[in-house]
Amino acid sequence: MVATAIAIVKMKDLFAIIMLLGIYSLLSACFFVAMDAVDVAFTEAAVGAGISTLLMLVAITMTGRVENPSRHKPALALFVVVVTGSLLIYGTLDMPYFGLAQDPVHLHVAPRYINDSMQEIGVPNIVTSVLASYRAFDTFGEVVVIFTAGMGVLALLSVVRHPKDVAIDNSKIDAFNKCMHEEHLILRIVAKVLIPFILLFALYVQFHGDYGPGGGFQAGVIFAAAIILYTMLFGMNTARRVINQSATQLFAAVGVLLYGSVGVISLLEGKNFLDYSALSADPIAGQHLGILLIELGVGITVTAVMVIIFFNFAGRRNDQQNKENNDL
Amino acid sequence: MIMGLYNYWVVVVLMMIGFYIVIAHGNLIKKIVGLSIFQTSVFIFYISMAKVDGGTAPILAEGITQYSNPLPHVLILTAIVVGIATTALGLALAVRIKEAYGTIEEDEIQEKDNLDC
Amino acid sequence: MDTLMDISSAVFLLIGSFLCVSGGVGLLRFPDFYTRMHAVGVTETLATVMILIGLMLQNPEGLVLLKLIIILIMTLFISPTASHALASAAVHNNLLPVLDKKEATEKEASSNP
Amino acid sequence: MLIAATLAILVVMIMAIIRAISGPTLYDRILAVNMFGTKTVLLISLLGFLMGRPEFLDIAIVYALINFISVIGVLHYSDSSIFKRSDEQKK
Repeated sequence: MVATAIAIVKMKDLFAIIMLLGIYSLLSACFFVAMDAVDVAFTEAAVGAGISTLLMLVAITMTGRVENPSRHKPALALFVVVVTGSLLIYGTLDMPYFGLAQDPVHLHVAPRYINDSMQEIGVPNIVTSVLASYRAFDTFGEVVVIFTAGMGVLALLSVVRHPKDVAIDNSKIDAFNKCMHEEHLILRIVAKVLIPFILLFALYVQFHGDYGPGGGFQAGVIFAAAIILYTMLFGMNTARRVINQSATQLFAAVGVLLYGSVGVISLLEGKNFLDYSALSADPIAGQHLGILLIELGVGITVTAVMVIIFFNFAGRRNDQQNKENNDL
Repeated sequence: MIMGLYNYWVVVVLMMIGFYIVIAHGNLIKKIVGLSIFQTSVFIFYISMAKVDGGTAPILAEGITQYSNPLPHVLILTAIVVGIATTALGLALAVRIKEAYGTIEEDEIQEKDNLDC
Repeated sequence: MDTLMDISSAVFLLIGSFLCVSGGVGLLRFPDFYTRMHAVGVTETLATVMILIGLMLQNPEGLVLLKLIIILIMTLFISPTASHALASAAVHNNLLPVLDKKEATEKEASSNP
Repeated sequence: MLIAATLAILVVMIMAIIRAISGPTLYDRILAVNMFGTKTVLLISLLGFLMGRPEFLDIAIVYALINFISVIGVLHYSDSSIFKRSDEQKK
């Protein structure tokens, strides 16, 4: 891993850097599995290897791929880095050893989660129960952050579309589709087989999150990845016809609101915000229902935001290309 | 005695590499890559703290008594997704800067700014 | 019966790992992109199948077996498709294979100036 | 035997990294990444068996899918205008 990271420092070609970043993320995911963090590996798999690589690629196709030789003095930077690093290493000398069960980290709240969550929540996957129930307020915050980031990208990159352009586009799209069709024939057919499967699998991850690794975040990313695959192979405009953009934006908001409204309902029932035992007469059934609902909310938001981000990047890029073609 | 701490050292090395990229390189996209390396090193730090020797993944099953700590997993899981969202925001900014200035190198942007003033 | 299963699974795993390593060596040692792709594309698919079959024999029951079969089918779908896409993209962008060492050096000599 | 297979895969992964770092053309790097992804799928399923919790094959499935998507995506975006444009500039 360190070798890959150093190689990233040395390279000038941004494309190679992004490929290496993909490998780096795969490596770190392997590490997560070896460290028992299956849920985290799941997320890293879907996010790091797939979506972030793609986004970076789209970005460099717009910004150019060669880095200029640096005009800074790297010696100073290196000095700062070495000093900070050695201070940090000095700091680690007091840290508890790796893997001991008596570390302070493991003594505080974790035993309660591990021992009691089965009785209190009734969900075998402790990560899910902590995520969605004990620390639901945190997660709500994270979802709002994701939503805000999506809106930020929308504000920065969204393209104003005139109805005129769309009318002209339609004839172009068909011609474009024809020539694309012969080019990517095999890919398209395989993708047609795979995409429904990916969507199905995302749903499985979404609703199986209580029992195995998985949950709203991962499912959302996988779902979005399927849509992105479709967009890449069948063209931006075809995808726009299938997936309405304003509907996606609506869905992003609906997810957050679903999450929030679950909290408000439990408030109205006389319990704390996001205390799911209010949702049903039986507290454990209530917890189940609550977790299911908020995971659904998370899933919807993440999917919608990822799709929004990708569409805006890709749409921006298409527009740039069209402009250049017109200039030529 | 020293071997017990190697995981922290890996984290520190990775973190410093990311830090170096961020401060020593002028290209904005490369800076974002550096940030994401930095971010990953923090993830690894948390996850390696959560590991318990002889423990397995925190999904309850029969016959297993020792689990790794689930709390850091939760924090990192959400952090990864938030991380990608913020990275996307950064990339969007870089794209807009490219459109406005025609370059994403820090020095050139500064030169252009100085010219404008 | 159990020992038979164990032995056959071990054999499959060994063949799989051998193929993996040979693919890796091919990736490192072959002279140009297309031969490298040949090494990786061919051995990788077979190696994956072998290792997955080996794992199936380790635990032939229920959901685990089903998931392994799903992975197997998907690998059989995905990895040839990816190889195909990669190769066609390379051809599309005029990446030429190195046919002969002499020729390669001549080509480099002619393309450099 | 599982351990032997895991070690073999780790060795191959290191080889793929070397190729990805040194790879002369872009496609070599993509090939290395693709291979690395497939090996990750295998490694994760092997690790699941090694740790005695084979339920974690879900992750391997996700990897297989995401690997495909990312290879397609990389090819899609590497194909397009950027390289042609840089060629034109050279001319």
